[in-house]
Amino acid sequence: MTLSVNTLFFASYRDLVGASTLEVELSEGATVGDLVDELRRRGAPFDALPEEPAVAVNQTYALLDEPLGPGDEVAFIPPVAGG
Amino acid sequence: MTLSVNTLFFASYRDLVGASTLEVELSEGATVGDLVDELRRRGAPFDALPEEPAVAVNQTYALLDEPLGPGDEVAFIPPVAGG
Amino acid sequence: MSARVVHCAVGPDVIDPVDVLSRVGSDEDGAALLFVGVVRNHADGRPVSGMRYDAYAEMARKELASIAHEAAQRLGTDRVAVEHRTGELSIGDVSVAIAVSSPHRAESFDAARYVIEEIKKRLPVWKKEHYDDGSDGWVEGTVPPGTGRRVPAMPDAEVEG
Amino acid sequence: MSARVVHCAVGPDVIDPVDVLSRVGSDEDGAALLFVGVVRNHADGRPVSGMRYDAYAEMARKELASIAHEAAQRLGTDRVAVEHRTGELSIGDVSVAIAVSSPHRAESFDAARYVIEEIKKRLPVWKKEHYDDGSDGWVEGTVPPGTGRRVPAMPDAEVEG
Repeated sequence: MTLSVNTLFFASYRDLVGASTLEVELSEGATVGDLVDELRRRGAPFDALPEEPAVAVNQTYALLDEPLGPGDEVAFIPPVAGG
Repeated sequence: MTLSVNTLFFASYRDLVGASTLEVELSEGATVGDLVDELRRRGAPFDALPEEPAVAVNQTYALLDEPLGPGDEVAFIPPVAGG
Repeated sequence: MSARVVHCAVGPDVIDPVDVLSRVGSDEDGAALLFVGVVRNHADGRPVSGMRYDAYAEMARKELASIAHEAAQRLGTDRVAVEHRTGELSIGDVSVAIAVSSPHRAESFDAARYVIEEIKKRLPVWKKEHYDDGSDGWVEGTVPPGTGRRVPAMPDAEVEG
Repeated sequence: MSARVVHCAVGPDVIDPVDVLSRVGSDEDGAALLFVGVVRNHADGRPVSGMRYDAYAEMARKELASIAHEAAQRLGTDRVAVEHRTGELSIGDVSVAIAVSSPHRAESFDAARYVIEEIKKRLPVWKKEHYDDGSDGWVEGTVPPGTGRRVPAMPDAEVEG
């Protein structure tokens, strides 16, 4: 069994990855941290993402051990600079 | 020898004294404190003025031992409440 | 930095806060702050229908200029504009407007706060509240520092004999 | 007190700070404060010609609403209005406007400051500076709290065994 999540990249992470969205298949029970590890294992350019990035799941900041569900929206959030 | 100063009363002090200005004759070498003492000696309503009021001499806050000169403008300043 | 400020006034004219704000700002400034003091409909829980502001006008102008100059030193720019109104004011009328701008926000917050706190401490202005029951009373105020004593305060707690 | 706020927006529309200020205020309020963030012509000593603000728009709207609600709790009133702009901005353009009002001034200063500080810490917005030499670069930002770690922080320094 797998689950599919919709991954978003913003600002410098979008520049790095070269895409703003990416659909990723994960094993059932995967956490945000597993998603990060999966992407980094794919090599360049994903291995340049930080090991412990800030992330939001369904538009709320989340820790990396948060479990994911099918269709979750996971955003990689570079250090923010509003105002 | 005497000197004459122009004394101003504002807000609650004006209500108390019943006048906004008063010319006062003082001995040469008199200080602001001497002016306060002289007024308070005159009895009602002046004896209701505080013994150590806030004062401004020529529009600058002053201590009570500041010496006065002829024609000085001495304002009795009730507790302020701007803003 | 400059001790000039862009604008400073005390008097009976109606205050337009937007005009006061428009006097500050520069291409170098990333932050602008406007503080507006307004006559409110209550004081210490008592309904208020209006307020009269009296001032020692000539001295208040000088003192407000001093406060603004001190704020400019803290701000690091000359972009300080402040107006204080006198006379009879109604609920919602603006009694004071303070605008500042600076490259970074911390200095603007600090300087605007400084101006209003010093106004409350030092500006020779008094207000009489008009209560809903038709009575009125002077607002209890603050004794300005540096006056009202017979001798200057000792600069040090202990003096060698 | 109410957790509602009067106005909150993130988007590409031009911000009118006077309109934002006009959304707060009440007969009960003696203080109103307006903070305006503006694109300035320099960053870390380097001349800047403009700025692009990117946002995770849907999340930024929710997060700004949370910040405004938290500020309202501190303020003790629902009179909080805030707008954050996105897109390409020129020098002098307003990037953010925050207005608050309250019976007394301390709460207004505290709440306005809270909103801008939390925006800088948490709002998913990024800015790219355009330099005078034609190059550009992302502004170094702040890692939001409560994310980016594998395990939650311990609530207490010591845990009994």
